[in-house]
Order: sequence, then structure tokens, then C-alpha cells
Amino acid sequence: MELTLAISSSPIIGLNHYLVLAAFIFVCGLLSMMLKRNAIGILMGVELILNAANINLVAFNRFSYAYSPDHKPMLDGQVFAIFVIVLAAAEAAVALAIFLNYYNNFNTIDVERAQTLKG
Amino acid sequence: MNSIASILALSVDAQTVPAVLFYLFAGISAASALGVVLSRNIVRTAVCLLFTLVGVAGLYFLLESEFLAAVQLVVYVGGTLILIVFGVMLTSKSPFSRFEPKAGEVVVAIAACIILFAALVMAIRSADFRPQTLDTTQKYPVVALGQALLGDYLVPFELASVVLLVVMIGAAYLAKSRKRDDKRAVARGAATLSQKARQWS
Amino acid sequence: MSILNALTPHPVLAAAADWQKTFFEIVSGRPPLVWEQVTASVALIAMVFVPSVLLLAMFSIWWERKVCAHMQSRPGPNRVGPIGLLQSLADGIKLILKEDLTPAAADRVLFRLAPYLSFAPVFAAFLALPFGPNLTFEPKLNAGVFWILAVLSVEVMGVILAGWSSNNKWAIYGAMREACQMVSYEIPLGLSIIIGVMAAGTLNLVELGHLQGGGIHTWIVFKNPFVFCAFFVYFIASLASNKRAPFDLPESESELVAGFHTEYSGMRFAFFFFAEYAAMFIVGSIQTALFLGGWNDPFGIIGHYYSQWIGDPAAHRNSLIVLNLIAIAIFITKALGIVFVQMWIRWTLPRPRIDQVLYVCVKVLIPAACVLLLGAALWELLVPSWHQAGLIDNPLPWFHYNPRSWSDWARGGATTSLVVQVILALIGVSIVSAIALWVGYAFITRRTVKQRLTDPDPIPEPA
Amino acid sequence: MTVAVLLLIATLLPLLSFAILAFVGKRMGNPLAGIVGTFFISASFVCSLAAMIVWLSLDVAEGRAFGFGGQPILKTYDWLPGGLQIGIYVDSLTVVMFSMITLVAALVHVFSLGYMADDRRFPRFYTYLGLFSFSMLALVLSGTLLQLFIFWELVGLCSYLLIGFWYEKKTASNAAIKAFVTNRIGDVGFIIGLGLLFCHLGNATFPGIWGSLGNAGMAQSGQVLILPMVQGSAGAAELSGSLQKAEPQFTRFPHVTTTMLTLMGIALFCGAIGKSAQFPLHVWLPDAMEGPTPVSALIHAATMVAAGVYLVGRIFPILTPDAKLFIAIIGCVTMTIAALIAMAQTDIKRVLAYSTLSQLGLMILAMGIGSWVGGLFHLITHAFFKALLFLGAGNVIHAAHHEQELTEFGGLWRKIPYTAITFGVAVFAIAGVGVTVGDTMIGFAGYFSKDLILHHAGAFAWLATKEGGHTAYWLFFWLPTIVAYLTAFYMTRCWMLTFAGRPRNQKLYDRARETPVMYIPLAVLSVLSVIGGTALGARQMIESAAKETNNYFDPRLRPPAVANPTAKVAQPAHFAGFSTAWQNAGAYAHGDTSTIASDAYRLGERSLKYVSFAFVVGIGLGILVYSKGLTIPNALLRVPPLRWLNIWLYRAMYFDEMYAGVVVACTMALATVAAVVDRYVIDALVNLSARVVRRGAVLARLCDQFVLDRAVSATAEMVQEIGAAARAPQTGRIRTYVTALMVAVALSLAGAIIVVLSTTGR
Repeated sequence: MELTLAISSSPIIGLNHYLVLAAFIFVCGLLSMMLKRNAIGILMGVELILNAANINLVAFNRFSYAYSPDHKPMLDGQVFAIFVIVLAAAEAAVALAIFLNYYNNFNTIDVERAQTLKG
Repeated sequence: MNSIASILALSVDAQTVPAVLFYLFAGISAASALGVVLSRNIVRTAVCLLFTLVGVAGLYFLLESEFLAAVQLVVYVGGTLILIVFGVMLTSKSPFSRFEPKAGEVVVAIAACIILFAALVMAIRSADFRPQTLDTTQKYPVVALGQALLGDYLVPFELASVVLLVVMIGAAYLAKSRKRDDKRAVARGAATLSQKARQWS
Repeated sequence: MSILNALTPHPVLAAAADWQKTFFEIVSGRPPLVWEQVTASVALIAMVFVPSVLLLAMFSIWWERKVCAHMQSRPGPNRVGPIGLLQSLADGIKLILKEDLTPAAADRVLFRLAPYLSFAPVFAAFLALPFGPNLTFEPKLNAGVFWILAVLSVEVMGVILAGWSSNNKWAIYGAMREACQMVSYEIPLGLSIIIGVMAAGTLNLVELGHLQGGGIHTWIVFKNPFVFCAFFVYFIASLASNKRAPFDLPESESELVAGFHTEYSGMRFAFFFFAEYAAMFIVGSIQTALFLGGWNDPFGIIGHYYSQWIGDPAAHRNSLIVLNLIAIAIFITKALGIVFVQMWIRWTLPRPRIDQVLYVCVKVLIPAACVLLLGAALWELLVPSWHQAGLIDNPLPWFHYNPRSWSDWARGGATTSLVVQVILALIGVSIVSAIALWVGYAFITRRTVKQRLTDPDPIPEPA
Repeated sequence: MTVAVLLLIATLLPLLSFAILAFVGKRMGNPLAGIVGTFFISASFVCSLAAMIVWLSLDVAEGRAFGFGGQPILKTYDWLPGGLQIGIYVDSLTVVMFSMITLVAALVHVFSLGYMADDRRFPRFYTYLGLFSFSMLALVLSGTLLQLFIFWELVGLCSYLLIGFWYEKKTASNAAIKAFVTNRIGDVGFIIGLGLLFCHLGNATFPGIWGSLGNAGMAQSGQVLILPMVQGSAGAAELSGSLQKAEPQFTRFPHVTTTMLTLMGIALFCGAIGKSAQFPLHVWLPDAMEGPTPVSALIHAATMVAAGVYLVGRIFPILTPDAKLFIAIIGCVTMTIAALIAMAQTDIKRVLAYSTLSQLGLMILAMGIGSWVGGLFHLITHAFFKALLFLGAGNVIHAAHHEQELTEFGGLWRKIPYTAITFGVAVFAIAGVGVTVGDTMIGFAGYFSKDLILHHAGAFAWLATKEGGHTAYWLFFWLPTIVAYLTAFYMTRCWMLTFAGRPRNQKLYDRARETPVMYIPLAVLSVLSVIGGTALGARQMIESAAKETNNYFDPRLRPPAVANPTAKVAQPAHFAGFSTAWQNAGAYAHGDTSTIASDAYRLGERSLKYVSFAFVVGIGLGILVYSKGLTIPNALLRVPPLRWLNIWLYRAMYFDEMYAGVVVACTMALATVAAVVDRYVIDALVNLSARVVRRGAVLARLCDQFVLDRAVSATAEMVQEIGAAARAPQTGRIRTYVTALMVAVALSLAGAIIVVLSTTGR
């Protein structure tokens, strides 16, 4: 009973809940990108941002609950999320390869040192 | 999740269990996302990221997309995250390496992010998305997802596979290109390896 | 799907829920409150589910020691309990009582977290295992096979963290080996599962079980030659992803002391141990559920009676409960059979180098799995089966057709696949029976405990 | 559909063999690579045979009384946007061609195991053979003309590679280049034809083409190309009048004129001229004999060169009578000159090459005079006995250690008896040995197909002259008749000089021997050469294919000319005979027995008596002249006119020299003129402009120094200053950039939301 009381103010979880959560994760990802000096930390920030976007996609897909004229469920949001996940994996692989090269050249993973191209 | 709900709470009314589960998973992912930001040890950051990803997978479950949840776990946790941890292990100079940002940067970044978050929340609250009423009796079968992927989205699907192939080759090439450097670089690499070993021991 | 909808509510679970409510009413004289129900359910899980998994794991540990002892011509554990059955329990008690050491240089938080991270996913995987037609915790899990695979892939994080946080050279090498081995072997593992799923036409484990209810020739492993080969690819890849010998590089004693759990002792070490054996059971269960007919017996008896009784579950509640119990026994027996083969291989084959392990994956298993996938896809496309007959999407034996009737298969336009399935089933049966005969021969000629099966004559027991 | 799948598999198997051999062939070595190649092509043959059996059984299933073949199968897929399609078209002709090609290819593969056994590049040979077999089969399976063209070029490539297989030999590589270049000349015509077809139809499938333009053959002749050439401008006025009257009858595309159709047909036929080595592009085929003999048998006798005939067969319905007349003339000329040249050649392979040319000319002539069935039937039978002849020649050459001159042979039948017998069978087949007793025809394969063509030719000539045409149309009957005599003679000469008589080169004779792997294919082929005319049902299937092709004509467009051949548009008298004769003959071939056509056909039968004894005369004369080796002919050739004739024919009528003289000299002259123009006109202009520019440059320099340089310096300084200012925030730190970006996004988003909220008043 206590449990239900604690959450009784909004018993129905709607779209907005997911969107706010996604916004929060998005902001966290941004913060990681801005504050981490470790290149891999930045990569993790990017992953967080992608996850936030994915939550949005899936939530919108779920709550719009559209059906095509021939009564098939429209799963565009989920499909997009799958593509995002797949491409995120690809991105991580390339990024890590770049980081390894970077580490071999600079002997560090600190992105602050990657300034040799600055104007 | 209905059957789990039936085991867990048997006759609790229909909305409460999803709400509890939502707050559980949302709490896990939000807290560990914050952990990603705050943690200074890169490996702990990765662990926090793991929990975020698992929490998001739980949220996918709540959103009736189990397949996506499984994909999230397999690809993200089983693949991407392991790659990241692998990268961490290969690149950190000491086991618990940390680089600190400057205080000014921290202030600016946090301020920007608070503004951004506030703006986003305001936007979400003021927007009217008109969500449909949920039809929880209906579930999306995986079949429909497969048909969508190999039907309407066939071209992006194939393109994604091509991208993956290119990435595989490209990443292998990038990671291997070191071998064609001069011997000095190889010697330096060996030196760093031995240094690393000394530091760890 | 229509059948699956008819299957809920599960008679067994409903009975359990009724029983829980009645118990409450007897004890407190009123219907239970929400928190009381939640607590009771959690308690049920904690007291029945967790111990049963632990029991399985402990039994497997004991069994492994017995098997290895027999293969090395020694008796194995035989002091604690009858034929040493309680040995694992005794070891467990010992481990609990041991001091919980944390190395000074370790990352304490991660060091403590790692065993749980390794152990918890295994439990989650049990969620989807189809023990019986009505005995699945989440029967409507549409991506059941995939779900188990996904959850198991989280387990590896625990291993990696254990290796990393120990701050020990052996441990980190073990962890890195585990990482690259796991990432590589998940590809053939997933591909071979996809081959099976493609032949079956569903990812739902319960539906998979019903699909294979028509006797041994409807088991998916015999569906076509490609699935038959994929079965073996899956088995090899599952050995590697479970870090079982000969792919136990992450914990190879002779090189890395104990690999990633070098620094662990006491209960935390036990957690890794339990996780490994539970995971062995899980991969064996996937193989059982996906390839080897799940809970069904080779003659299709269970499927037949289930299809008759489920029409009126209330009238046949007790029969259904008995049937489910038999099903659970069959399922666990099959899974343990696979586990036995894993053990057998562990104590037979030597361990390769890490580059050889990766060579096997990248240059042998993945191409083989790709070719098999292509072949299976072409098979689905070219060979007429029930799918293409235009009758029902994925017809279930006994429900939609009689799997023993030639005319039903012919009506479905699937005579070709029937012939292929019967031939493959005969091949499979003859392989298994050859092994069984070999072992039987050994028993008859008294090559029981102390002799190798291939010895020319039984070595006389010393008086 | 089963047939299509089987044929597809049959097509892809050689490709698989090619792929395997291309990658690991070298590692397999000799003879494993050959065995692999042979295995795949044999599998392909089995598939083709199965397809044929299924095809025939389909026919039974459809309840037709042994009409040879099911319904034609057409499957197309969109390949590129813009209507480009690829696809397969299967009818009885396709099925027959598949069986023939795969059988001959398989036998050649087997034969090569022996013939090429000592070769260094043995695996590569099989690689090329695999590629060739694939291309040839795909060509036959093609559903559209564009696709056919693609594989057409691919077989050309294989031909090039295989002619030049022994590229160390200068003659071989030259011959390869010659073949390739000569084919390109023909292909230019093909491409032009394709372009014309695309302009009007898009890339249509064969049935699409037939349905749209299929009644081109019903146009009245003499309206276009040939008429102005013969009649001069007098016919032009009449021409324009008749064109307008005639157009709407036979095409639903008003913008496709008869002229266009004729041009299109002739242009497409140019491809066949190149590939089937017709006059005037015939010169490459004799030189192509520099390639290995199995290649000559497979590519340059049985299959690839016949692709031209196949092409004409496929585009046949859209050919106008004028185009057909052109085709007939080309075929006739080729046939005659090749037969004449063949009599004087002394290289065994060259004799066979010219014989091939002659037979191809005969097929082309048959197509030109409307004997669709006859031409394609002769293609099949000719493939059997010509492959047999070439493989036999290969055996002789192999036995003689690569000696090819007939003058060096003699008496070889004692050493290589199987080859001698099978070669003899082939000689009988190509000479058309056979008799007609009542309604029963007994004979070798060539007898049936030649008989069919000559029968048709006789009927055709009779009809053409009866309708008031020129008596020159009788040449279309008489020339093939004469060539039939010549063929029998020179083939007998070839056999006699090789196998009979006394050995002329004792050393060569002593070393000669033969091996089973090489004469077993000969035995198979000789059986086919004997029974190929009747027992295999090839003719019936081709007849059925003719009906199937005919069925694709749009029935609405079918003019009344077929039913009533006397109704015709006013036209010049000289050409009246040709078109009507063709139509009537065509009508008979398509099963119309009620009209004047059948009378003509019966009359054509009468003409056959002139040719019935060609083989007796030819072979008898051959045996007589060459019975004592070279003694009698050498005596004969001492007579001056005969000697000159012999030299003229031996040098292949000086075609090569003529081309060298005319074409090369013209090119050189043109080049000289161009060089002169270049040196004295263009160079002068260039120098002049250079001088002008130099004068102008002085002015420009002044302007440059005092105006532009200043401006440029000022700009550069400005840019430098701006750059210095802009450089400051470019820290090179990625995080700074991210932060800056995000601050901007946050501020602008917040601003936007505040603005929106304040304006909407919420």
C-alpha cells in the first residue's frame, strides 16, 4: 500500500515520462562529452546520447501506436532504433581503432593533446 | 511483462506494476547516467554505462519491444561496451587513470546543460503529442519487425550491412597500420608495453 | 499465435496463485494486501527459484567431478553423502565460511560488484526457459531465444570487471582473452541460432516447444541438413562463449594461474563457479529447446496428450500438472545430457593457444555458419514445406496436422521435407545409439570405473 | 518453371567452374583442373538434358500431341531504372541449343584432357573454357537483346583469349587481335541496331519486340535501301508514295518507318556478319585456327560462330524483305567463295575453317530466304559433324605432333583407325550422304538439314520468278546446289590426303598414335552425326519453336497478306517476287498449307533432283582425283589456268592483301592528310595566337604590377588579420568545441522556447 501511495500521483506512465528521462540521459551524455578528457569517456558520452535518442524513438513508436491501412503494426520507431544501435556499434569500432592509433602516436588517450592540426 | 506482473503482484491493478517498473528502470538508467558523468575512473564509467544500457533495455521491455531490448543487450552490452572496455584496457597508462577538466570548464558545461535540460523539459511539458490510448492486449510480434526490416527498410538495411563491412575492414586497417611504421615506433610501442607491465606489477 | 493465446492463463501458475491467496486467508483471515503479495512472491522466488538454480549448479559441479574422475580412472568424490552427492554442498559451506579477501591494490567497488554481475544474468536467462508446455515464467516472450542470448552476453562484463579490478597481471590477461573470445564467438553462436530459428519460423521458446511436439522427426535439428550442421556449430561456439574447455583460455590454470578469478576467494569465488555451471545448463537448454525438441519425448506422446487435454484445461488440471512434471523431467534430462557432452569434451581435448582459438572462430566457424545460413535460406526458399502450402503460417503438430500421417504431410505439400527429416532423424538416432551401445558394451564387459573403454581387456581388480 | 531453373543451373555451373579454376586452378594443376572443369560442364549437360526431358513431358501434360515443347517461358526483372530489363526466354530453340552446346562443350572438355595434357597453361585453358561455356549458355538464355549483346561480347572476349592462348606465337596473338578487331567492326553495326531499337521500343524482351514490330516481314520490298541503289532516282517518287500507303499495315509505331526497320535489321545483322564471319568480315575465322584445336571445334565451328545465325533467328520477325534480301546475298556470297577457297587449302584446319565459313553462309542464306527451321536445324547438325571434324583434325594434329599440312600426311588410317573412321563419318555427314525412298529419308545428319534448306531454296526461287521477279533469284537455289557438289569434293580430298594412300612423311607416320580419351568424344559425336538428323527430334523442336515465335506476333497486326498473297501494294516489278515469295514460303513454314505456298513447295521438291547426287559425284570425284595421293592433282595443276586459279584460291582470293591495300592505304593516306593539315594549318594558327598573346602580355604586365599586385597584397593583409583574430578561439581542443556548440544550442533553444511561450501566451 505504501508503494502504491508513493507513486499514486501519476499512476499512468505516459509519453512525457519517457521524454523527460531521455532528455536527462541526453544531458548527461553531453556533460560527459564536455567534461571527459579521456577520449573513450567522450565515446561513452556519445553512446549515452544515442541511447537517449533511442528511448525517444521507441517511446514515440509505442505511444503513437499506428497501424497501416492493412492492419499491420507500423514499427518505424523500433526499426530506426535498431539502425541506430547497429551504426553505434560500427561507430564505436572505428572510434576505438582511431583511439588506438592515437594512443600509439601520442602515448596518451587525453584528447587535449590532439592539437597538432590547430589553426 | 504481464506474466511477470502476474507472478510479482498477482492482483494489483493494471497500472501500478508498469509504473513501479518504469520508476525502477528509469531510476537505474538516470542514476547511472549521472554516474557516467561524475565517475572519474574510466572503468567505473564503463560500468555505469553498463547499468544505463541495461536500464534502457528494461525500458524497452516496458515499451513492448522485447526484440529491441535483446538487441540492446547483445549489441550494446555484449559488443560495443566490451569493445570500449577493451579500448580502456589497451590505452590506460595506469590501471586507474584519470584526467581532470578545469574548474571553469566544469562550470560552463554544467550551466549550459542545466539550461538545455530546463529548455527541453519546458518544451516537453508544453508540447501536446496526443499519445494514443494504450492497447496492452495487442503485442507487436517480432515477425512484423522482421517484415519491416526486410520490406520497407530493405535498402537502409543493406546499406547498414555495407557500412558494417566497411567498418570491419577500416577498423582492422586502422588498428593494423602501426605495423608499417618505422622500427622506432615499434620499439617505442614495445617500451610502453614494458612500462605498462612494470606499472601494473 | 492463436494457440499461445489459448494457453494463458497457465493452469499451474493459476493454481499457485490460488494456493497463495488461500494460504493468506487461512493465516490472516483476510485477502492479502498488495505489499504482502509482493513480499510473498519475492519470497517465493528467493526460496524456490534461486535454490533450484543453485541445486542444478551444484549437481553439475558434482557431476563434473565424477565424470572427470571416471575419465581419469579414479573414483571421484565419494565420501560426503551417497556416492559423494553432498560434496558440492560441503564445498559451498566451506566457501561461505572462508574469509572474504580483497587485494589491497584492487578497485574495491568493482571487485565486489563483478561476481554479482556475472551471476545475476544467469538467473534472468532462466526466465525464458520453456521447462514445460505450461511451465515457463514468461511464455509470451516473443524474442525468447534471443533474450537468453542477450542476457548471457551481459555475463561477460562481470568476468572482464573481475579481471580488471583485481589489478593482477594474470587476471587482466584472462579478462582480455575472455573479452575477445566472447565478442568473436557470439557471431557464430548467433548465426547458428538464427539458422535454427529460420527453420522453425519463430523466436518464441514455447511455440518452439509446441512445434517440435510431433515426434523426433519434427525436431528442428532434423529439419534440414543445414540445421543439422548448425547444431554442431552452435555447440562448439557455445563451449567457447561459456569459456569451457578446450576454449577455457580466460582461466587456463597452467598459464594464468586461475585467470580472471585468481584473486577471488570464498563466496565470491563460488559465485563465479555457480555462474559457470548455471550458464552451461542454460546453453544446453537453448540447444534443447531450439534444436532437440524441448520438453517433448521422441515419440510425440507428450504433444499428443497435451493437444487433447488443453482443450478443456479445467477438467484435466491434474493430468496437465502431471504432464508438465514429466515434461520438466525430460527437458532437464536433455539439457544435462548436453552438459555431459561438454564435460566429456573438457576432459578429453587439450587446450589450444589463444590465436588458434580465434582462428577457429574467424576462419572456420564464421564462414561455416555463413555458408550454412545461406544454405538454410535457400532450402527454405526452394524446398516446399508447410509454410509454403498456404494453409497456416506455422502449423503445429497434433493441433493442425497429424505428424504421423503421411497424407497430412502430403496435403501440406511437405513430403520432401518429411522424407529429409526422417532420414536426418535416423542419422541422429544412429549416432546417439552408437554411443549408447559403446557405453553399454563397456558396462557389459565390466570396463566400468577403473578402465578406459578402449582397453583390450578389463584390468582385473586388485584383490 | 522447372525448365527455366534447370537451364539457369546449367548456365551457372560453368561459371562456378570458372570461378573455382580462376582462383585455385593453378594450385590444382594438371589434370585435376581439367577434371573439375569437365565435371562441371558434364553436370551442366545433365541439367540441360533433364530440362529437355521435362520440356517434352510438359508438352504431354498440356495435352498436345507431341508438338515438342511446352509454352515458352519469359521471366524478366527490372535491372536499371528507365525500363532496362534483364530476363530469360526459354522456348524449344533454347532447349535444343542448350543440349547441343553443353554436349559439344563437354566432349571438347574431355578431348582437351588428352590434347592439352602437355600444356603449361592447362588450368588456364579450362578456366577460359568454363567462362566461354557460361557466356554462350547465357547468350542463348537471354531474354532481351541488350542482355544478348552483353554475353555476345563476352563470348567474343573468350574467343580472343583462346585464339591467343599460345600468345608466345606471333601468329597466334596477331590472329587473336585480328579476330577481336574484325568482330568490333561488326559489333559497331550491332550497337547501332540496338540503339535504333531502343529509340523506338526501349529495351524490350524478344516477345515484346516480336509483338511490336513482328510484322515487318509483311512489308513490301523494294521500298527502301536497295531500290534506290538499283533503280536510281526514278524509284524515289514511287517510293515515298508507297511508304505512306504501306506503313500503318504492319506496325503500331507510326514513327518506325520501313526504312528504319530495314536499317535496323541490317545493322543488327552486321553483328552476325562479324561473329559468324560472313563476307566481307570473314577473314578472321581462318586465322583463328591458330588457337588450340579443341577451341576451334567448340568456339569457331560449333557454337560461337553459330551465334550469328541464332541472332538472326531471334530478330527474324522484325526483318523486312529488303533486310532479308541483304542477308541472303551476304550468305550466298560467303558460302560460295568459302567453298571455292576450301578446295585449294593445304592446311587441314584451314580446309575445315573455310568449310565452316561455307556452311555458315548456307545457314545465313537459309535465314535470308525465310527457311528459319532449315537454317537453325542445319546449325544443330552442323555443330555435331563440324565439331567431329575438328576434333578428328585435332587428333590427327596431335598424332602428327602439331604438323598440319595435308601434304605431309597420308596413310594415317593404319595408325589412327578410330579417328579415320569417325572423320569419314563426318565427311559423309557434311557431304549430305543420304537417299530418299518414297517418303522415307535415310541418311546422315547433314543430308536432312541441307535437304530442307535446298528444298526451301528451290521453292523460293520458283515463287520469286513466278511473281515476275528477276531470274537472278534462281542463284539462291543454284549456288547452294553447286556448293553442295564442291563440299562433298573438298571434304573427300581432305580425308583422302590425310588417311588414304601412302605415307608421305615416314618419320611423322611412324610416331603417330591415338589415345582413348581423345577418340571417345569422337565416337559419341559420330553417332550423333549419323542420327542427328532424325532420331533426336531437333527438327521437330525447332519447328515448334518457329510456331512459338509466330504466336508472339500481335494478331491484330497480322495483315491479310498471309491469307491472300496476291493482294499487294503497287511496287516495282523487279522486287515483286522477293517479298511475296518470302511471305509464301514463310506461310508454308508456319503451317499454312492451303495457298499457293504449298504448290511452290511441291515444286521446290522437284528442284531437289539436281542436288540428290551431289555427294555421289563429289565424293566419287574426290576419290578419283586423290586416289594416288598428290600425283594426279599435281599433274592437273601444271595447266596454267588451273595453276593460277589454285594460287588465287590458295591465297584466299587475296582478301587479306586487298584489305591491307585498301583499308590500310586509305587510313595511311588520311593520316598523311591530317598530318599536313596539322603542321601547316593548325600549327600556324597556334603560333599566330601565341604571338598575339605575347604582345598582349606586355600590356598585362604593366597592369599587373601597378593595379592588381597592390590589390592582392591588401587583400592578403586583410585576410591575415582576420585569420589572426579568428585563430584565437580555435584551441584545437575538441571539448571546447563541443562546449561552445552546446552552449549555443542551449541558449538558442531556451530563447526560442521563451519566445514561443510568450507569444502563445501559455
